[in-house]
Amino acid sequence: MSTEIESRNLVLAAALELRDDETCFVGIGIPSLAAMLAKRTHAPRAHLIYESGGIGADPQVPPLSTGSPCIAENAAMLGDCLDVFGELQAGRIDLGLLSAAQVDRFGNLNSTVIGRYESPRLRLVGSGGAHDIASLAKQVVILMPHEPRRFVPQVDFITSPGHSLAGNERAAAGLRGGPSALITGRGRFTFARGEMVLAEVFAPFTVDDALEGLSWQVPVEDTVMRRSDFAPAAAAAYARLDRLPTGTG
Amino acid sequence: MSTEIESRNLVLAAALELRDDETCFVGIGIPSLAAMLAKRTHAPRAHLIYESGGIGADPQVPPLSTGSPCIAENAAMLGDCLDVFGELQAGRIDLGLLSAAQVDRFGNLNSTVIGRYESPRLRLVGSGGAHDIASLAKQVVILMPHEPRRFVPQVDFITSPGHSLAGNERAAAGLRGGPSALITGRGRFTFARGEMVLAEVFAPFTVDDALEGLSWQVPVEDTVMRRSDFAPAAAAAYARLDRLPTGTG
Amino acid sequence: MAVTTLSQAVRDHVSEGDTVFIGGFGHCVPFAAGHEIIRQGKRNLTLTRTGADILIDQLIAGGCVSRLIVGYIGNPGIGLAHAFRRALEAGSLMLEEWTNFTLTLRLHAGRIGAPFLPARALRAGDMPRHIANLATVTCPYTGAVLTAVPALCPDVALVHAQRADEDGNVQLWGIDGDTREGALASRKIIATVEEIVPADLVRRSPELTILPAHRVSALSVVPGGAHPSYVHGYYTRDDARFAEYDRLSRRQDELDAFLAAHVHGVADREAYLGQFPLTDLNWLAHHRPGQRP
Amino acid sequence: MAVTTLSQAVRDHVSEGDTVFIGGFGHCVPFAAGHEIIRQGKRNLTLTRTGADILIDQLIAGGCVSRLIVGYIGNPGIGLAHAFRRALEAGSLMLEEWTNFTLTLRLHAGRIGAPFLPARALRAGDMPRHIANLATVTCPYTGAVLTAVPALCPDVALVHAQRADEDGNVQLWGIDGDTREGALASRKIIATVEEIVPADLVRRSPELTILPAHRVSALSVVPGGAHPSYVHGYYTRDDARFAEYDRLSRRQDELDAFLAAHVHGVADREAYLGQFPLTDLNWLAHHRPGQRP
Repeated sequence: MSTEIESRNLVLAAALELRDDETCFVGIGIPSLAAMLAKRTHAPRAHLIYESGGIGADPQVPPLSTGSPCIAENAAMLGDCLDVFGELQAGRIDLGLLSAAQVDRFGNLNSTVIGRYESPRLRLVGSGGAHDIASLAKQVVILMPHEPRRFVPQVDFITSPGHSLAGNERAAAGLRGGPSALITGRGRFTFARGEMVLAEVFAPFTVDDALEGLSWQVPVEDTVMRRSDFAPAAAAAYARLDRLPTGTG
Repeated sequence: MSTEIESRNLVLAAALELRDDETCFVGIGIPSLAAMLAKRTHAPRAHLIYESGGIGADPQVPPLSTGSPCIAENAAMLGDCLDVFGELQAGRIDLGLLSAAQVDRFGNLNSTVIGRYESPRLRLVGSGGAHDIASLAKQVVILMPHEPRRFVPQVDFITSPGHSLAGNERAAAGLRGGPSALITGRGRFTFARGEMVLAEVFAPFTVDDALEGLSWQVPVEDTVMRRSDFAPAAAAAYARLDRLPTGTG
Repeated sequence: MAVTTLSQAVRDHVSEGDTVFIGGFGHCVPFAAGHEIIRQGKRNLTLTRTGADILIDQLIAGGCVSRLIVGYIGNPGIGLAHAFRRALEAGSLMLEEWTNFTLTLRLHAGRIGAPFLPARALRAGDMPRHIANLATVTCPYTGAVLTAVPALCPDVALVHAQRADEDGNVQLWGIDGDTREGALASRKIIATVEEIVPADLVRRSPELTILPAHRVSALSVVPGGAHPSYVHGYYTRDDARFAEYDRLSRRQDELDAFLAAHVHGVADREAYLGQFPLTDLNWLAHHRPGQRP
Repeated sequence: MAVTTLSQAVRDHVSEGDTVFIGGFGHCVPFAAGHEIIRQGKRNLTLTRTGADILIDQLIAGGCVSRLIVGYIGNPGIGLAHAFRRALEAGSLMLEEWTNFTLTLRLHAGRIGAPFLPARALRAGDMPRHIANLATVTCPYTGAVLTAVPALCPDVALVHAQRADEDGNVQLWGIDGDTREGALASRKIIATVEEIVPADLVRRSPELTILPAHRVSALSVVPGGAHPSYVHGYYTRDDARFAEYDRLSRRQDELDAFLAAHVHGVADREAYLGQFPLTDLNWLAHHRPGQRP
């Protein structure tokens, strides 16, 4: 289980991945919280896009569904799935924020099945737009609570393709950037060489905490940055966000 | 030059080609007049579709452009070009009404060029949606004033494909029905065997009138029907239509 | 197009073995029409939509479904679709799984009459391997290899929307998702609406019309027809029911009891609403029924 | 996105040799932006849209155009485009000619990031033979042979619309035609609008937004910017000007005089409107500026 401090770190650190004026394809849950926080702090003109067709969305409560009233109520534009996935395919989405049930060292994500596809131990929800975002956004950031069972050497099923050992496989298949970072409540990992590497830890967590329980030997940058805290304004905005009812508004 | 009686016959006869509840892709000029007349008489629930995206249109004056105010003002739905051409490609348009500068015995239409394409004697407006309608509507009706120079053994340029000698060429290219009739102010021709055949004349015109000046030997049905007049209600509706200002409303 | 009861519309236009597109992307989910299908015991249906939520789970629990073509199925923001999960794990349900983008393109192809459309997705990972006979196509101009996404033309679509005129022109505003694409790709459309309004009101805001009359096979007036999802401007989402469904659907017997009480146990939506009164109608004035131009 | 003058927007975003999409399908034709291009003497442009009308004829007469990619060019309902016709007959203009459907698909492909789209048109007649390197593609599922329509991504689009907010979200209602497809297929968009309205007004009717702020490169407020075409809810079509243009454009010297007086001879649209005052604002109340929700 993720502690309260870890939840806070995860959302605050994830928000920093959005830059102002950029377009971000946002999912439900932690991705929405991070995007809402970014808009309330350093990226007020970030363009939030939901797969339901909400463009320039500005939800006032964390939505339960990409089709929730709070996505529609305050959007700058309401298109449809084809509009927003069309923008994605055309290469006009700067950032995708994704979560999943499992992630592996290459940033491959599984949201389809635990166990074998043909004989599932636990059948999950499937791709939704995750595969599309992982394939076609200019850049993807993965948001995961630090729960070691989610971090596996090899995912049971690659729903959303990450990197692979042969570095040009994505490009050969016509895919764009892929995962640039993975954020937990304890630290930030990068994929500079196509593989997950610990680059930063969030106080009070140490390098050992950030790697605790992970089932493979995760590489660590020579110099791991240590973030002592987030900007006070961002922390305050997070506190306000955290008191909002989760729901559809 | 077409006389007043010919103009009236052409519009009244063309209107009869629309059936109630059917979908009709309508162009500007005589096609719009015919469609407006049909909606005011025997086909009040005909669904008029304009290439600008007007669906279930019900113009109150004859429009000058498919994008005119009177197309938008009273439409049941405003989509866009892709919506209406998509319906056309999907085979959901029952009837297309077309005019052109030239027509030949197979119902091929030319709205592109008089003379050679590379060295035009007179350059015309081009296809617009005419080629698409001629290819993809379930059925096409051609509306032409009786002006002999427009009727040629072979059009200078096939903008909108009609039939051809080899009867299955259209189907082999994936095209739908093609021209079923051609209407002038003097008579109605059919294409039952892929070639223009005179089937009906409109009083006071005779078979000879209907064929007058045509530059090839147009076949004539064994029994040519003779329409002595149109329904009084339709004639009255035409008279009202004829007094409307032509314009965009 | 005929204005009729929902019961008649489903009887006339949904046949066993049909492929049924379920409209509503979170918004305007056609729960009333789906429940009527369960009540009438239609069997062996293939259901399709991109993001499938608990209505489709209920249709599975109701024994109506033999096959799904979806991009996602769950209880959004809450968890899994438990009847789906049990049926799949038991092997009693066939699943054809796409992504939300590629399934949108399949419907788009059907709508615009293209037999396939090219896509840059489904080019890597494990998903393409699990779609039978998935083909690629090479762009003749760029040489790029793309996924060829085949057209999908459902037999019938269920759509719930704010309003229609008596001719059958249906207007929907707020979130659309894949509703319009999926409905217009379908051969027939059963539309339910909150209300019928005069034709001149529709013709004053034709931009809001998503289904033209000539594409609608049957139209029924079913207020509250989207509960527990919502209708923009009419009533909001009943989040608590989705959370409750997560709990009750974990056990087959509790889910059976839910269907017995709230689907089989009611004659129609009016009786259903007696059990789940719509309390939240506190929308802004501009979104009130009839106030929309 | 920058709110700026139209003169600055054209200076910043239209370069010699660009491919320029001209928005407006009869409705909201961006005459003010087109005239500014003529005034600034931009050369060697490729212009594109499906149904091209007299604004494109004027840009040809103004010496700006070396190439057209269109489905139609004329003076709708009236006759031919005379400057176009003369230029083509003189061999001083390159023409790439599609149908309105297939050109719409080219823009649609560009908008949704597909390198090509399959079409059932351009399969017979003389048109396909006159499009250089036109390829076919075979559907891998049905075996059908289709025309492969290549994506078209113009460098910059000119769009006129009713209104925008200060962020640059542009709203258009009434006839769209290929305006949204063409603009969103383009790398940059120059938008002119009748008025800027508060963001909360836009966000209360997000269904009317056709261009989101992040796609708009420059936004200018240019009332009357579509005359002699029209802006639904603001002013109606000035049919007489189209008829007059048919007459005056038949002779090059008269057309030159027209451009000298009404394009080169005015500094901006305000000065132009001094010559052609908009008199017809008699629209229904629900279509008045600002009354649209």
